[in-house]
Amino acid sequence: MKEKMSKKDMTDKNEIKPDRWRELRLSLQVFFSNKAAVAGLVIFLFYFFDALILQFFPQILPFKHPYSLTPNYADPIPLPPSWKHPFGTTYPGVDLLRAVIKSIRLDFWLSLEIVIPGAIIGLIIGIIATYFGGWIDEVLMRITDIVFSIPYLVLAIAIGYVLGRTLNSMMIALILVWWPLYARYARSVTLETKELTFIEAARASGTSNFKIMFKHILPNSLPPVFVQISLDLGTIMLTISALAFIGFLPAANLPELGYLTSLGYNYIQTAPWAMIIPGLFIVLFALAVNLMGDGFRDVIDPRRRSEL
Amino acid sequence: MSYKMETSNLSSNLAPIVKVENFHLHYYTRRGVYKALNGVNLEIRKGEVLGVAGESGCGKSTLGRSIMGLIPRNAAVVNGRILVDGKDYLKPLNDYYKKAKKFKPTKNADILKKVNEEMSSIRGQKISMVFQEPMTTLNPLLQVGYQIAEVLYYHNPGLLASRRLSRHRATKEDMKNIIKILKENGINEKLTDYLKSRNILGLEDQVISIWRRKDLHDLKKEQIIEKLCCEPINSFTKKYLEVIEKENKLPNFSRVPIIGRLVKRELFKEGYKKASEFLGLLGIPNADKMVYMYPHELSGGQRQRIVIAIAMINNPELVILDEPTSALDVTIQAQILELIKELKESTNSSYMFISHDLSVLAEVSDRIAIMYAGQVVEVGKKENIFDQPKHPYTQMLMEAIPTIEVHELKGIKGEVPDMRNPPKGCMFRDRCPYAMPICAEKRPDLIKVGEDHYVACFLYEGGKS
Amino acid sequence: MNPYLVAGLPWYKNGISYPTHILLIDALIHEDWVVAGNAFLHLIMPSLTLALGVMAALVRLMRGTMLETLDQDFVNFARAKGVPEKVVINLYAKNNALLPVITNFGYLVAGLLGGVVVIEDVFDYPGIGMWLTDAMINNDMGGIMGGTLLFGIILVVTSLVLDIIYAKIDPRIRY
Amino acid sequence: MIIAARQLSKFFDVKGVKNAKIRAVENVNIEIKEGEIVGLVGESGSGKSTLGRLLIRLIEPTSGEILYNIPDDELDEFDIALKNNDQNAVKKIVDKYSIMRLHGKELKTFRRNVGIVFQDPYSSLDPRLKIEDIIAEPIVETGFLKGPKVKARVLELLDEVQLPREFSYRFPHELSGGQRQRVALARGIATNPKLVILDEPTSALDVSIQAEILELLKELRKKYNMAMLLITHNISVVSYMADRVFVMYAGKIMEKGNKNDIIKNPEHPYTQALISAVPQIKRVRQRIILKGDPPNLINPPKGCRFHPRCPVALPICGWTADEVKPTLEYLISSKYFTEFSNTKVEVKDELELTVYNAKADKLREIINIEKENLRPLMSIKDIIDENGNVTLKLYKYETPELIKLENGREVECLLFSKFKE
Repeated sequence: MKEKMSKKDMTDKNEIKPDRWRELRLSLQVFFSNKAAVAGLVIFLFYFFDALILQFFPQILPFKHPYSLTPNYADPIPLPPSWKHPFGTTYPGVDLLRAVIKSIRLDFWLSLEIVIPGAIIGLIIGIIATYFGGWIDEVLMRITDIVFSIPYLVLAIAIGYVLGRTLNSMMIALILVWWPLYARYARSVTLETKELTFIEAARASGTSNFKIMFKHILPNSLPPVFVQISLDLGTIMLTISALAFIGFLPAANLPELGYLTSLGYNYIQTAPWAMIIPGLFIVLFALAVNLMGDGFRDVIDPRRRSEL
Repeated sequence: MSYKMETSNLSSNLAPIVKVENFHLHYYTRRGVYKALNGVNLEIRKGEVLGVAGESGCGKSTLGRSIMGLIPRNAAVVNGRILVDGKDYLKPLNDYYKKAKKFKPTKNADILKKVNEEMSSIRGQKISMVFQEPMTTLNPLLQVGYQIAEVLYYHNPGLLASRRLSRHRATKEDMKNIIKILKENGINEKLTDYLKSRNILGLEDQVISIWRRKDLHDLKKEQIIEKLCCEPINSFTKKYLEVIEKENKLPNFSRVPIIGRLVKRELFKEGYKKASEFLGLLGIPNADKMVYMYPHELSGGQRQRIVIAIAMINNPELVILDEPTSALDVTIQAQILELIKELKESTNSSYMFISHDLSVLAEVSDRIAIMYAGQVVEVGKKENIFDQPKHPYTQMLMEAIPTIEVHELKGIKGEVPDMRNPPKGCMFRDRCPYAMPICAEKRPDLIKVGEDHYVACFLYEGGKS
Repeated sequence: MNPYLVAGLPWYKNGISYPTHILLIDALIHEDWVVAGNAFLHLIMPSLTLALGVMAALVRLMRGTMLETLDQDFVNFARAKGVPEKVVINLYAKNNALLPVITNFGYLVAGLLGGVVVIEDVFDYPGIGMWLTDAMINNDMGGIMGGTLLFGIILVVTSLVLDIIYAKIDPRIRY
Repeated sequence: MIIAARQLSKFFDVKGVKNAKIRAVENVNIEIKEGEIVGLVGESGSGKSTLGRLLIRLIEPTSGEILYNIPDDELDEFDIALKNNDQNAVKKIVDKYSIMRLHGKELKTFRRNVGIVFQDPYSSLDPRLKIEDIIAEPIVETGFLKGPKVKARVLELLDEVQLPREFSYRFPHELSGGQRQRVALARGIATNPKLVILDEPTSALDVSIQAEILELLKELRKKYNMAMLLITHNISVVSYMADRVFVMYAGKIMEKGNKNDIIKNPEHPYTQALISAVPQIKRVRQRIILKGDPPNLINPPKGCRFHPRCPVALPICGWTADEVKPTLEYLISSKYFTEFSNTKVEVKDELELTVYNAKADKLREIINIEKENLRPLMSIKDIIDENGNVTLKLYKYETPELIKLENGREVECLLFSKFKE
């Protein structure tokens, strides 16, 4: 009898699999039914592979200096798009196509490096604040509010000033201004989770606070935070570019989209492409991750999931 | 002989207000088509309380909302019709479903919009609805009085205008006469006739509501009634109120920005007055203060009374009560049930009372319909249903209800069928102890098994009763 | 105010007469209509650029909350009352959907002020943003601190105003 | 007694309002014997869920003691010590049995001996965990079992609650409401607890499923002889399940006793109204309809908390001048409108009112007539004429205490203390 039972268990185990796949299939179906989100995903993947190749396998592409711009002082004035330069050139004779391909690397990784630590710090603080509540919540959230209420670009400038104008300081500055957003977001998400009775059930089972936070609350708060991350990548790239544009970049010739725009800025009347093309790539990325994030949000939203 | 007379009498009295014929409604979702209603046959007669019982997911709420036309955009009207006063408002949706090769909710939503527009003239006027959760059915940002007055403003502005104008037209002499009539005859036709002859019919409900109040001395009532007359009114206001009174609808000039606002303010002021009178009639203390409160300042029971007031203020022919007491405590539930019983006595409206709790239905209903898996499986007079339940589901349901008098409880084994993929034949087959081969083949229709008692079950096929 | 830009103005030469440091207002005070008109014209493009960005964010936010509100019981109940669809949307859904938008509006303003820094640089508009950029490039500690403080104050005032508006719309909030 | 609480109170802070407390549970005594099912009945907001959570220390009480596994004679000793205010004796027993002083390992042992099942089977199971992990949580966390034994126990429990074993690999969202509640039940009894708190275990379920869950609960009780505290608003469920019943209203225990006594012969006016309010298919009892709503617990009524709604309230039940004033005003403007002119009522202090421009003997006459219908008027003790104005003095109110009646019945009502005297 018992053997039979276990055998039955085995077969049932196999039978359950399709059920699990059904959930995943449904998620994919929801995502792919949003055509804009799919377009966003495609563009995002293009940026991702560009960044991946340049970071780890630069030899694939025929670039002599993958990590810096190659100026051509013989012909510094921007040239319009042609067969030789499909995107045209920008100020000191830099070929825009190559420059853009190189620049995406820095912007992409920098965005990730900022958003992920920011999200982790914010999540931890948000979860701790909500779970314990009381004065811990008060103190943590007031600090968050203070940091949050100063315009992030301005704060980044101020912090950058203190730490010096290097790439690392820019990164730290942006992480410091970005975590409050996640702390607030994580708080609003965990507040909902905390009200659910399975948290109380876990406490009644003698589970420690630490374990409740990371076994129950965190996994249930992650999906919306993940969506927020995907939405934020674009904003961060915009911010980095804005900082580079106003001259926050540590070294000249560093391939960066905002810096490229600022190079073309002086020629806006005579050579508009020099500014428009790098600008377009910034906007395109922001747009793509936004569309993609919307798709993800549809996936995790139970209301939209069950409706059509 | 006498029996026959009775029935003929009854049938003329019990003409249906709403008739649901073989109604099918399916929700189109990503996980497949959810077949919420699968051929509902039901009628609601004049002046009765029809209780609709069933477990969650049996489609009882969907049925109520379908009658109101309040269905989401992914709901397809697959078959059948709902006649409200002889008119099928959902017909365009059904036509679309029949015509379309593939059901598209966006297209459905466009048609639904038109249906909504058409129905908004009868909603709140001929049929109205009370929702389950009193905490969320009122708009938290608007005063209670506003939310009541709104129904009058959109459906019955003539009444509001005539109330205001009557107070202007009435003379002191009139008021003295009115009091005399009231003192001699109480509230009856004589009063109406007098008011009609003096063209101040708008005073009727004001006078009556004051006269009916129990918390005032007659002398005080007289004083208040006397004060109703001779209200000054400026000529401009008078003009547009007269237009509204005559047409009993919002005139076109009410869309002009500033004038519209003036009209609205005047009518709403009157609406608040009517609202507080009506709440007083429903037995709510401090009604004149309550109309200026916001929903969050009221308790659940009070809110549910307000919702009922909104549903009842236009004296609708049918009120659909969708689980009006299940979110409330027992003692408050008893109050609300008592209120509904009183309303049933004092108005000639019909009620459709939806509840999962049979014992609540036993308190208020005249007839009861039992629903299971999107179908009506048994319908009949309350006494018949409780004394001789015919359908196996009804019988088992009765045994599953715990009562204060302890009896053995028997749960119904098994689960409700998956409505995305319902079985062929009788839906209750899998849980039914009397299942027969025929049950797997086709769905039973409603069969008459007694006077005004119908069951959808093959056990009673073949003239057994 | 950027001294290089306004050095040529006759009233600037007096040395004392730039009370607010905002070109448009100063010019108006001195009744120098030409400069004032010019200053106004130069405000249009930068403000439009800033506004567009905020508008997009607002529309997005509003759409989300609106969808949520339209799902709620009281909206359905308003329909069941027979209130015209237009009123249901305007009076019932919109006001309730506005509440979360107002709470988030403060953060949008924060983003807006951040945007000022870049926009002024791009449009060469002599304002606080440009002043702040200059201060950063010239390593001017006082300038950065002052600018940050000023932005902070603007935000505090905005959030106060928003709180008041919120309390005005929502009867449940009473301070 | 498996668990006994003495003078247990829990006040919640009100957010944003200083010094305002919601007095959710106040001065409650409750005890549960080994192996009995105790029903705790009350309306929403009566503090019954809070009491349940307090008993297993999910929330900390504001004051009071909860004694675990205390022998009956020592509980009696404790009661006597409390009465005599004998601090030493109190401390001795508290140190020995109180769950308030448990820490670390002792607390885990206590947690092993109590379980809880929540109302809503949708939110009480973590959607990200498999059923086996959900059921295993209390087993692992309290150190009840370790290693491979855990898995075996989970399967055993699934059998126990009549679910197929293969459900252990599923996620909660793949289950129906009734199945989920069975899983929650399995988790509640996973560590063989001596006491299980059932917080409205069936009110989110359909009747047909409710009956099955109740049957299952009865079976489990028979098999393991565990004590159960059944918290519910549904008296029918209590009547079906419980051995003893506690009736709670506005944070206080109103009546307790054996189920049959309470259901058949309720003594407290609130219990009577509550039982009569239950909708019935065939009405046997006369229905008593209470007026008004349950009180606001931030500022509960004085004296007996039920007195404003009580149909048989006494003069000393807790009436204050603020409650008498509207009644007087109502009389003045309605029935006796002609007798008063220019009359105004003013509250002097908690127990005193002044009626301006009125005659004392007239007022006395009216109050005597109306007393029976308008309960607040009962509380008027003296009517003193002061040249044209009348001063009304009220009886001093008393706060009722639980009074022992025959066979374990206890009622918190002044009607009974009066008779006792």
